[in-house]
Amino acid sequence: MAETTAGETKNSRLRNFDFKTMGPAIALLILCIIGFSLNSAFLSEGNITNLLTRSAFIGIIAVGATFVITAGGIDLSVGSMAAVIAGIMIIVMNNAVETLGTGVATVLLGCGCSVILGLGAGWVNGFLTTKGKIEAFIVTLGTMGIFRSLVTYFADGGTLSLDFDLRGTYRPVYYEAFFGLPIPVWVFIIVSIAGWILLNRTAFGRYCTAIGSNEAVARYSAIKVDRIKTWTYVIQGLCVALATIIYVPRLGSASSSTGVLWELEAIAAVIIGGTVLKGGYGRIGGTILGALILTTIGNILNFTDMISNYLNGTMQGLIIIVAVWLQRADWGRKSSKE
Amino acid sequence: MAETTAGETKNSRLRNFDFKTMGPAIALLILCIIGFSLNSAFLSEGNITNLLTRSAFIGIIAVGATFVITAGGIDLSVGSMAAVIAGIMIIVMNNAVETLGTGVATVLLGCGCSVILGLGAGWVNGFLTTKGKIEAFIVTLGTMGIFRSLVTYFADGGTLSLDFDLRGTYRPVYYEAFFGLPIPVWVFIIVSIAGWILLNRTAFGRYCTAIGSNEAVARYSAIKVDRIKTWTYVIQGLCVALATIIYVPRLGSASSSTGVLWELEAIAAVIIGGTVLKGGYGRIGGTILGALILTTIGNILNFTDMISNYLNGTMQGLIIIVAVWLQRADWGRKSSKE
Amino acid sequence: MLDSVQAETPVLAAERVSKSFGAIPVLFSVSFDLRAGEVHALIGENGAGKSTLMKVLSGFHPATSGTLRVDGEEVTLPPNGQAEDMGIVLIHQELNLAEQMTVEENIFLGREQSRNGFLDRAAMTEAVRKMFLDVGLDISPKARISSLSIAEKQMVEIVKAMSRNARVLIMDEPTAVLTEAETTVFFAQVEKLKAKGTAIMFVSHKLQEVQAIADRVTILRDGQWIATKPTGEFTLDAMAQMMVGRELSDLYPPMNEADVDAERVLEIEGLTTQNIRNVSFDLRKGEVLGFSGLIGSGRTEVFEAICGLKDIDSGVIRVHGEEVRFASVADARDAGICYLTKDRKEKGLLLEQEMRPNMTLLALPRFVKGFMIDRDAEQEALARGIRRFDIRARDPKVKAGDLSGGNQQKLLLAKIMEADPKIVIIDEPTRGIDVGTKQQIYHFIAALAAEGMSVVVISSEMPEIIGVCHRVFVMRDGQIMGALTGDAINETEIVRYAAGLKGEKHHG
Amino acid sequence: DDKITIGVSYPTPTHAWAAGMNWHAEQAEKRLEALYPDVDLVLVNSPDPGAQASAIEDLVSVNQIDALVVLPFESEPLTDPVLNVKKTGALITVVDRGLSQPGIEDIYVAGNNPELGRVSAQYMKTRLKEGDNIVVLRGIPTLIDNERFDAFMAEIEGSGINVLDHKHANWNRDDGFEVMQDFLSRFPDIDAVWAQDDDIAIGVVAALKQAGRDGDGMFVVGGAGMKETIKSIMDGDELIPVDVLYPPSMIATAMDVTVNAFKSNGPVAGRYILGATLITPENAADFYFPDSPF
Ligand SMILES: Nc1ncnc2c1ncn2[C@@H]1O[C@H](COP(=O)(O)OP(=O)(O)OP(=O)(O)O)[C@@H](O)[C@H]1O
Ligand SMILES: Nc1ncnc2c1ncn2[C@@H]1O[C@H](COP(=O)(O)OP(=O)(O)OP(=O)(O)O)[C@@H](O)[C@H]1O
Ligand SMILES: [Mg+2]
Ligand SMILES: [Mg+2]
Repeated sequence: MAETTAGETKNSRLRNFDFKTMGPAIALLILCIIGFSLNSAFLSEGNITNLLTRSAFIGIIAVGATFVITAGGIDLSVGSMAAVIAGIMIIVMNNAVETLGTGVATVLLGCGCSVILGLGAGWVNGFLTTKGKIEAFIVTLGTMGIFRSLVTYFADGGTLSLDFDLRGTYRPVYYEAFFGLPIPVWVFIIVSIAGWILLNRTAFGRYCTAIGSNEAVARYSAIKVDRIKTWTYVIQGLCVALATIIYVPRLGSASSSTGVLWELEAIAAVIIGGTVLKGGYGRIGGTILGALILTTIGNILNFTDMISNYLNGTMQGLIIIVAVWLQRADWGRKSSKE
Repeated sequence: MAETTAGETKNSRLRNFDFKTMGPAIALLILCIIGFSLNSAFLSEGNITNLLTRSAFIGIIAVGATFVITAGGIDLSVGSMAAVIAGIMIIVMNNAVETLGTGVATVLLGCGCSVILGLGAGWVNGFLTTKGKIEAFIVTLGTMGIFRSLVTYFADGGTLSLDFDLRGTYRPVYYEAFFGLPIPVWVFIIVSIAGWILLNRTAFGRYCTAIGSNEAVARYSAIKVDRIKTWTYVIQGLCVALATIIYVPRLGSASSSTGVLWELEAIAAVIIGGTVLKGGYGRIGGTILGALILTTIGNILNFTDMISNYLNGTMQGLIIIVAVWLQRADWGRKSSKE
Repeated sequence: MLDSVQAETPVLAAERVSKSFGAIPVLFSVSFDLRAGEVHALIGENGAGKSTLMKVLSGFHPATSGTLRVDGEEVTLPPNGQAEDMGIVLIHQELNLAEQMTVEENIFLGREQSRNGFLDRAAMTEAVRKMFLDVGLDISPKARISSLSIAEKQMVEIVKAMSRNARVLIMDEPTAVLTEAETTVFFAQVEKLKAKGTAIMFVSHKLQEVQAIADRVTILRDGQWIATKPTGEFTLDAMAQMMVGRELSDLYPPMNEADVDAERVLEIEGLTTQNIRNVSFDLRKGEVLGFSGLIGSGRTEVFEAICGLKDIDSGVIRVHGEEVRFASVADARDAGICYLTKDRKEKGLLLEQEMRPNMTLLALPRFVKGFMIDRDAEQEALARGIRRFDIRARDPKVKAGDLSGGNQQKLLLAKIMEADPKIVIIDEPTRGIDVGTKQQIYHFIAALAAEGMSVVVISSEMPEIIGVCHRVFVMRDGQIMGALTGDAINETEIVRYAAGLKGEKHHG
Repeated sequence: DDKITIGVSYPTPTHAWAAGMNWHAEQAEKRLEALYPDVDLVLVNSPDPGAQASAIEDLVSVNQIDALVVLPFESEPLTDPVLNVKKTGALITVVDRGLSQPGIEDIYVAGNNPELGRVSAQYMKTRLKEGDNIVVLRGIPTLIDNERFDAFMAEIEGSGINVLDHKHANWNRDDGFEVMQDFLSRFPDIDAVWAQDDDIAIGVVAALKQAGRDGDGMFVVGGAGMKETIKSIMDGDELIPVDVLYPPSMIATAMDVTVNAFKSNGPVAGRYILGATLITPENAADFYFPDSPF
């Protein structure tokens, strides 16, 4: 899947590279121009805020996915993981209302619970992949099914709703702004920065890249491959937990339809951002742009009734393909020979 | 994801290898024993026939997916492709009833139409991947959305149904048996044999393996990499078309929920069968067993009400993971160092 | 014979060919010609542009300027090995086989034999078996490439190239990973091809080989053509001197006597793994210890086991007298033991990354300041490594995979030394390294030992073992056959042990 | 043996209404099996039409059912599989979505989808005047959604009320929230929202509150009869003043009728169509089941 990087000359790669880095940004810009030309309300403060806040979920999850994919893995379970974490979090908080009341303590308990579950679920994925020697695709396809069915089970097929009074306490985490930006956006920004530093400026990030490039080389270079790979899944789990913490106060509920297809969206955001699906090259900045691009596409489609509702998926698909094509194609030079 | 095959010594690989080949067969056997112990009707002729017939859809699609994956690609669009082909096929046949009547001619027209659409859709996926230089994941995620929304559009959000009289003509293709086996099973068998020969006994199969194994090596061996890769998607499209041809008479309709998640099932069948997700090693025989395993899991879960319906997904996930773990784990030798 | 050849037009010729990668020139107006029935050797320092010239001559790289002629006619060669159809075959310097596929599949890749549209596997397997018989190679055609040793892989490459019945056979360092015995077999094949009129172009850093097999020699230096002459007109020294551009003193450094009473830094007793049995030896401070033996004799496995890369069935490892068992390379590194792999492409370097991350990967914890990687320190390390090992990259941001083969090897050495090991195990230290640099590396090894470091050299090059080691162990079939010291270290003795003519299981 | 085996097949619950249905089915199973020891009810649910067809095949080949109660995922694809069951001589009860071929089912129990749309539109007309604006949030693109939507639009037609736009919110709270957010950014003047479904309505209300546009007599009409919604109607909520019933208990009704077909002497075959009642503060108490999950 990384065919574009193979067998090219250095020069073209350098030139491409700039385009690759700028590509997602340009694609996002074009989308914004389209959105604005459809309806000037697209650039209204309210809509921009909505857009950013919505991107936060997928974006935070995608930051975690960047690590997993860079290290050569894949995690299909994130959407279901978010759903089950949200579900358990709600159950725990509802039960804690009796003892802890409807104050901040209960919410903190819920958040703590979410983080622990995220770390645990990530660890399970990592453990099965590395020590169980099972392909990441299979492991996470399996846990995807497991998590999804667990939340259905807990919710009895329906919806788990947060205690009404508790919702009042927790609500601000989604709805309040802080220095003009909603809290989810702040979380997104912090996670992005932390992710960027971790991937680009620490030994851990270097190790992820090395493992994704060539596992044997990594092993011979004193990298504890299994441990690092497990960590990438744990980080992914943590990101899912954080995303869930800001998701739950939004509607105060979780059901078996929570987070459906988030895994594909997250992976798509990562790949649109320029990270290579086979591992060895990751870009957090690109991932963030990728998440924004995906959210913007959905937003734009809600802003126009020119297109039949039924064709939303067609537009989405076309835009994703074109957005990636814009950055992958060799502009300004003859295409390299097959 | 292929970490188990990397960096092992010759000896251990050979030992593993046999287990890998036998693994899926053993997993299937164990499942059958479980099924039989739950309910002896599991091994009744009727049930076995149902099972085989059901496996045919996913199995045929998975044979195509084996080529795509072996050559280092991935196709997420197959489920949606099946839906849209089924939809268009039904529209074409319904319209042809006026001119061609409700006889075999119309059905053949529909089948021809299906094959052409399958080849065309596969070619589009292949073309965008190779000439467009866009990651297969993105291309097929995009076409997945496009195909899915097209069928919704054609069906106007509802269901496209085959002309009632025509259904009578077409019905036997799914329901009739031929030498004791239902026709879909025969198609499955033929596709499997053809796929096996193509992968293991022709130059084309070798080229797929070589490309998945190392694209640069393949290119340096004067293999027309782009062309072969495109062909794998075309084969995948053809397989989807064949699966659709035997699917339509079963339910006589297509809607936006046709074929949902078939892509994951097909890929899972391929991986369970021992094909390496990163390419370079493909096994048609394993794929077929993988498809049977997946269908059997669903069948067994319909056989017992010991487990809450909501937990079906949990059982499915667990069984898939355990089935693969059984074949991947290093039996009878100490695990090689991380 | 030479005279008759000279009259013909060359089968393949390059005239004033230049090549740049982007803005970086690599070849400057080089001319080269190759005639039927001759072996034309190309020699030059690492990074001189030999591989690049060969790729230009076989169509893998388009030339930036200049003309190529086939049989005197100007041509543009097709890309990606399609020049094979014109009878021009290249063996790449870097192994170019599909790892998961079998030997037979690789040899016939791209030109499978079919009958009625189906592969004629029996015929192909049989053909491979026959080719292997010809070259005395004992590999099953059904073996997967990933299960072969590097030398075996190289032999497969050679057989693959020869099987193509080429008019022009271009071989980039085919002998770098071969032992002398295999080289002899290989040269016999070359002679046969030559007699059939094949034109052969060949790169080697082993100048004796060049002298033995080549009819003419062309020397490149820094991408410039220096000279083309019949081999007879060169002495070994002259070749080396013209390559390097300076006088070369002794290849091997003077050996200072080992201190027999020095501390034993590493003691191995009864080490047994899957492929090795009951290996015992010790290593003293300041000693250079050689490990010799035939390919696949298990030398690599001994040290991979010690460093935690292979499972150990039984045995005792003592470092500085303390019993240890390293669970991972990181543990070994922290205890001051580093192993430099011979497989730089699969296990040594991240080919898609630049030099800097490669350089510091093994010793990365040393470059962490606070929480983050200290990029300035990394840059210094890179500068240090480039200086110390004379790594020549015209562009410091080049990907490791685009470095010349010898420079990759040097980068790998630099990477290992960054970890500052007390005991360093170097597997095939000079694989693909030019004579000038070889000399530097030997002196470097001697200097390390003199500073009190202990060095293990695993090598299939006998002169190297003899030239730099204080003591030599010879392995065969997973066991140590004998130990040699002082004057006993000579080719005859080593060969006798390696071939199993002498020695029994040696303990300690 | 003379045990009466009845298979009950319906889609896997993925939203609250279906969960309510599942709950009612399970309650009915317990109740009926306790009441009649010789009756065995086998409940299976399936995630898609193909799987449901498979599950029905399995009910025949494995459980050898005497009767089938089926809530088809979709009408068309399940017509043939159910017809096959019919051929084994089993009694067929179809719930909610009719099969595409008449005469297969012996008993038909259903809600009324067009009626739901129509009743909703009629209520809109009582509250709004000419020139007022509404937006519509639809369900998952399916026949049900089309029936409801088409009937709604037909009823609104000519009233002078503007339907600004309609988007699919997939009977899902999250989608309801996001689509409504975008409607609010896009249209400065919205007087009412038809959300069609109580889950969507919850998302819509959250979006309205976030944007601070929940005042000025703006209101939302959902549908189905979720207990929380009914409760708030009882409490006189201004934002969701009414609801339109689409009872998830219809499956239990169908099971009752089917068992009765074996147990009672009188004929029970026929069609049982449940109305789409408008729930208002006046009658809300009649539809409030606090123990149901829905
Ligand atoms: N694809 C490439 N992109 C950029 N630079 C390259 C590329 N290939 C080779 N080079 C550079 O060209 C120069 C010559 O390399 P080449 O491989 O021809 O040397 P060589 O003579 O074969 O050396 P060695 O003996 O070490 O194999 C080196 O500086 C190398 O880094
Ligand atoms: N008898 C054998 N059966 C299976 N694998 C073997 C056998 N002997 C060696 N090997 C494997 O082949 C590889 C080559 O062996 P090893 O590298 O230890 O030998 P070496 O003496 O270093 O030879 P080389 O000159 O090829 O480096 C190792 O990975 C080893 O595990
Ligand atoms: Mg070279
Ligand atoms: Mg029961």
